[in-house]
Amino acid sequence: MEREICSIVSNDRVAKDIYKLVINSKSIIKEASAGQFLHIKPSLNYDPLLRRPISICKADSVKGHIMLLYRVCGKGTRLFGGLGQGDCLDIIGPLGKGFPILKDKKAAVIGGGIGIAPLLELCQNLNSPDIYMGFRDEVYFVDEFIKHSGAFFLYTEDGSRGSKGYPIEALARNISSYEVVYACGPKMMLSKVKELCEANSVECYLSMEERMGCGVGACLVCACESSEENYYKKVCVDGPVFNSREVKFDDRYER
Amino acid sequence: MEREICSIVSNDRVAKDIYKLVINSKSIIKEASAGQFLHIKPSLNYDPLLRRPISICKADSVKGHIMLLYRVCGKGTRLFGGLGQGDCLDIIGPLGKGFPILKDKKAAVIGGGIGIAPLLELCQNLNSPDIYMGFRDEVYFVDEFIKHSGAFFLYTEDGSRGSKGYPIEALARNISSYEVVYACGPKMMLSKVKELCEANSVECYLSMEERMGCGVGACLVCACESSEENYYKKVCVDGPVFNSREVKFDDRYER
Amino acid sequence: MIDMSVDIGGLRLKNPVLVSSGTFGFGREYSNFYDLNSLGGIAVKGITLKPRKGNKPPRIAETAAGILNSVGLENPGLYGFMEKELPFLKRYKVPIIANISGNTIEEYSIMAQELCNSVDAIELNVSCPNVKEGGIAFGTKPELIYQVTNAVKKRIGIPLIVKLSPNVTDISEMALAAEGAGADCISLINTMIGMKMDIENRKPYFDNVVAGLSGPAVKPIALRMVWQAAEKVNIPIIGMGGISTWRDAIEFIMAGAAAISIGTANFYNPYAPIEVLDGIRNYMEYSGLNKIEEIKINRGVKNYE
Amino acid sequence: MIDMSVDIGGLRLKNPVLVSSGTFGFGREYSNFYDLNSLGGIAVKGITLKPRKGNKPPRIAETAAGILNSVGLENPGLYGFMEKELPFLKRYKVPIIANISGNTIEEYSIMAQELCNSVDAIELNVSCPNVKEGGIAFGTKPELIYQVTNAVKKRIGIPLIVKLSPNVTDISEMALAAEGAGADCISLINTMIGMKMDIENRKPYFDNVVAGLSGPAVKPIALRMVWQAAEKVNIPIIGMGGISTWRDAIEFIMAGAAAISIGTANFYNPYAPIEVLDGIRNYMEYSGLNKIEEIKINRGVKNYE
Ligand SMILES: Cc1cc2nc3c(=O)[nH]c(=O)nc-3n(C[C@H](O)[C@H](O)[C@H](O)COP(=O)(O)OP(=O)(O)OC[C@H]3O[C@@H](n4cnc5c(N)ncnc54)[C@H](O)[C@@H]3O)c2cc1C
Ligand SMILES: Cc1cc2nc3c(=O)[nH]c(=O)nc-3n(C[C@H](O)[C@H](O)[C@H](O)COP(=O)(O)OP(=O)(O)OC[C@H]3O[C@@H](n4cnc5c(N)ncnc54)[C@H](O)[C@@H]3O)c2cc1C
Ligand SMILES: Cc1cc2nc3c(=O)[nH]c(=O)nc-3n(C[C@H](O)[C@H](O)[C@H](O)COP(=O)(O)O)c2cc1C
Ligand SMILES: Cc1cc2nc3c(=O)[nH]c(=O)nc-3n(C[C@H](O)[C@H](O)[C@H](O)COP(=O)(O)O)c2cc1C
Ligand code: FES
Ligand code: FES
Repeated sequence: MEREICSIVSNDRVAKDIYKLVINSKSIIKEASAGQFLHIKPSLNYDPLLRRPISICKADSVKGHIMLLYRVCGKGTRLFGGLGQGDCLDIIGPLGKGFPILKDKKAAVIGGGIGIAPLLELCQNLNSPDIYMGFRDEVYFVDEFIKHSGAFFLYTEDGSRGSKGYPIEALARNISSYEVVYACGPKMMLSKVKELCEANSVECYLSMEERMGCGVGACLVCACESSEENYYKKVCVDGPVFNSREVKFDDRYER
Repeated sequence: MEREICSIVSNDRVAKDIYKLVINSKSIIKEASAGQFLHIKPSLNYDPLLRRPISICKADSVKGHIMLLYRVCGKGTRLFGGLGQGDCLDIIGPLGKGFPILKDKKAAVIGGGIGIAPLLELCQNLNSPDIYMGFRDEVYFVDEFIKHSGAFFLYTEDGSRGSKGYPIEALARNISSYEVVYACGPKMMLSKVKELCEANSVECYLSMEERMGCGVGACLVCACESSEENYYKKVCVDGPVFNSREVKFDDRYER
Repeated sequence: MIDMSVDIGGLRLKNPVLVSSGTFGFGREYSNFYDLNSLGGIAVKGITLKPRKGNKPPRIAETAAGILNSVGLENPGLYGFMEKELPFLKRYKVPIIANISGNTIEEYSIMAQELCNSVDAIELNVSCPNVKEGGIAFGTKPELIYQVTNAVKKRIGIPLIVKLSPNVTDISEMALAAEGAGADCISLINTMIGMKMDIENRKPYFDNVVAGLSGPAVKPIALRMVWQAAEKVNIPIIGMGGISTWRDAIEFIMAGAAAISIGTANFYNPYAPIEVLDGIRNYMEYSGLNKIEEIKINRGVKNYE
Repeated sequence: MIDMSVDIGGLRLKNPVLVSSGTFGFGREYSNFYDLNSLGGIAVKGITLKPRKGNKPPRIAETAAGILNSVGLENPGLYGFMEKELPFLKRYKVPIIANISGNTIEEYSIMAQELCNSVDAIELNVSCPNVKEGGIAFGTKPELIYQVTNAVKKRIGIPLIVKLSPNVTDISEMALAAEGAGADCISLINTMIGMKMDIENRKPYFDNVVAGLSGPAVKPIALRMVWQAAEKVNIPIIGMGGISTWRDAIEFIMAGAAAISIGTANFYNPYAPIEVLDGIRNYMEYSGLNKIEEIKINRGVKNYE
């Protein structure tokens, strides 16, 4: 865990509100692994105040480049969107527990929307997992994933690309062929993946999101409902990746 | 008085912490005159919160360009310094009372440091006034002024360019040759110019600074000691340019 | 059909967006930006019986997402206001709220009585020191709020708004005191007491040492106080404190405010009141709401204290 | 020779920079960034007698230059803390301040007594509801502050710090109550009560409705309260509330704080305490000051109230 001032190599729009950011890193990259995240300061002033958690999408330790994929959705990410080559970012990382890389198991990886971000580094490290992906309408980054995939299933909500619907539908059909499933995306999707895997006794890892303060385990604000009744998990240090059996989805997420 | 979103033509560093900013303006420029100021939002977020007052340095109504000269000295001006061509600024202006243009009177113009900013448009409008200018060390923008000047007196505190000392010294020697003096710069200088002119019965206009809230006369925070005992002047609407007889310098400024 | 009008204790406003005392002068300044008749109402700069010169500069400091001000109630006095400022505002049809400050209950009463035929409502600024009580602010003791409200209420036939100070332990106690004494409406919050040091000169930055904090920084506190006051009183509440956008305004109305007021935001965005108004209207349209009151949330069975 | 050490009511710290309860866990997390022994002291996460699960998420919202938190005192309980967390911190030489919360005076007393042989000072978090008094917060009534301080003081032989709540009309009254009851030091401010609405879902954003506001937004209020408390009490004050830079720290020390504490700033800048410490040292060198106490300004003859 380090603080590093990272300069920006490039920051390109890849779809509506979606950007690919590449930064230089000397120290953070040394420990970076799939599923971990960076905690990035959006402003030098006090508004916005807090760092923003963004997953490591790809780490190229040879070039010393970390690639991030983010969606502009509020104050902080809007500021990220305005940055260009040569600008610097104050970053803490790598933070959290990433995905366990189970190379010998037949794996499926499922991602929804911007939730695909932490999955690229994962897919690179697995042995050509089957990939299930869903988007609302505009599709991005799938070519990067196809390179590392076995079978590839693409869904859009409006049917404009791939099949119409959600990737969970295809995963449900094929679930019996997998020994492990990795997932990141909307809570609704994660909750269904958990249910599906547990019903079929398939090992399952979910990357969770919760609003963060410190990002390092000190403030206790990133609480996430755990399967044990009497305490919460901390997304920032116990996660963001959890074995599906460790976490619980409460009704709040079903909205 | 208008709000206008102005795009930036150029924003160039002209000396240490001193920048020349040129913006496009359609509406504000129509009413802009020497000595007035613009009230510029430094950030889209809430820190920094308030607009920053910056004088109109030159207004080119043919091209529709307004030139500003500013010193980076805090949160807001630091953000200005980071802007580039094509970025936009949210501006209110032109605000305040500018310099009365007394073309028929023999005029001296005296400026210190960044206080030269509002004087360029003034000098352009006068008939080659004598110009007195002082800087701490690095000298900037004097060529622009020399074009419009009669005699030109340059001083630096460290003597690195021009004469060593303060421009008030030369003005004091020549004061009897002027019918009007215009000044902008540190309070210390303004207070001496006022004293000098009044002792010699020379008409005198001073451009004053005070911290601002609204910039339009509504909040009463830009109070400046007036020669009338029982009320303050508002720098934003009664000024920033005052006849020296309207204002008073209290001890606070002598520090 | 969307009806934007609201009632603030007997005064009907055509929409719920007011502008706050001390941040809008006497209206002249912002009339250069838009038609003042678009506003729900204008609370003018706080008036005292005698003219006041106000505090020595500096009078403002920027803080993180807020400002500290130390204007010290500079104003032309009751008669100066009535002669020099009111006629301008009278040219508009916008309701005028006179914000008054006194050192004694007598002063408040005189001012209210003199003004009540010329303005649409009186707003009592009770964040002033009560000279007779050794300088303790009227707004920090329920008994004092009761006394001043009650005294003024008896003298006037127009709606009386009591503007509460947030510098108290229990805002609902103050709200209840105002209501009990006959206030038609309460407004909150006034500025919070803050301070800044002048490090270079090793002294408090303001001559008066303390100053009033306002702006987005205080919004969460203001919203909480409106929520708490609305829990207890039945008279309408004008919510303010850091409101800058329509989303802020909706939060206050959801929490129980009948109307909202824009203060500091006027300084950084002169069109803030108009933008907030448009935003509220769009929100209502989008949400299928027809009346401002429908924005208020149902507190349900939960005990929210 | 610059001496950075300060005394906070009998406990000597090697420098005046502490970290605040609830923002620094039990120290482990930030030990990855720097040597904890560089700090003046560590106030650990607030402890209760029994373990607490804490509030339902969401537990944080960002506000303008601040945050609202609703952690709800999640902690492993007195014995969990002593067994599982304290041993790690004991490996360092940094003074440990145990921050304790209770529902009754008895609970505070038991905890203080159990802890007083293992930690360097006890900090009473009096922003908790007093169950016996119908849930009114201890920190809002001088009598309650007096009672709980007095009860705890009698049971322990180590310095007792009383951490005051800013949600009161008159902070100096609370400070005097703590001092009168035997507190060795006071710390202020705890979080301010704030709120946020979830507009989309038409309900308060936090399950608990209100939440604690901290960060740069509250700094002007915190500084004013330190100034006011320092005017009245003679025991040392630990100042906190939005401190992010050495300049903020200097403002608090000028206003009368004997030491300062970094809270929310740890979240956006894990090195904040170290940077503040270096800044204070540089400031002293530059200003030719040799002791922290020399930073305090002379209030002179002026009546600053
Ligand atoms: C472990 C983790 C990894 C993430 N990885 C990515 C990624 O690779 N790419 C990406 O685009 N987004 C990612 N997110 C979500 C991203 O952090 C938020 O979209 C972002 O913080 C929003 O900030 P904002 O200022 O634009 O929005 P605002 O709404 O202005 O943010 C306000 C506050 O809410 C928090 N917040 C808002 N949305 C979320 C959210 N969905 N999850 C957590 N906090 C939120 C912000 O951090 C901030 O504190 C990740 C979140 C977590 C927890
Ligand atoms: C009428 C007028 C015209 C001006 N014209 C120019 C100009 O042409 N070029 C230029 O470089 N500067 C000019 N200034 C000064 C300029 O406004 C300040 O330097 C600038 O606001 C500092 O902002 P900051 O955020 O960088 O500093 P900060 O210190 O972060 O500012 C904090 C607050 O103090 C105010 N402030 C700080 N310094 C001053 C100051 N000297 N005068 C007034 N308010 C101040 C800011 O506006 C802000 O509200 C002018 C000031 C006034 C009043
Ligand atoms: C410069 C300034 C002057 C003010 N003067 C008054 C006043 O005269 N009377 C009054 O009741 N409130 C006064 N206020 C308080 C505001 O009306 C408002 O209650 C407060 O600023 C909170 O709202 P805001 O955060 O939107 O500004 C003043 C506020 C500011 C910033
Ligand atoms: C997430 C969080 C948890 C906190 N928990 C506690 C606590 O357990 N006990 C306590 O006395 N104060 C607690 N506080 C208050 C801080 O210690 C501090 O008094 C307050 O945040 C103001 O300082 P700051 O603005 O520098 O954060 C907490 C604050 C935050 C932000
Ligand atoms: S974000 Fe602070 S504990 Fe997880
Ligand atoms: S800045 Fe508001 S009156 Fe001048």
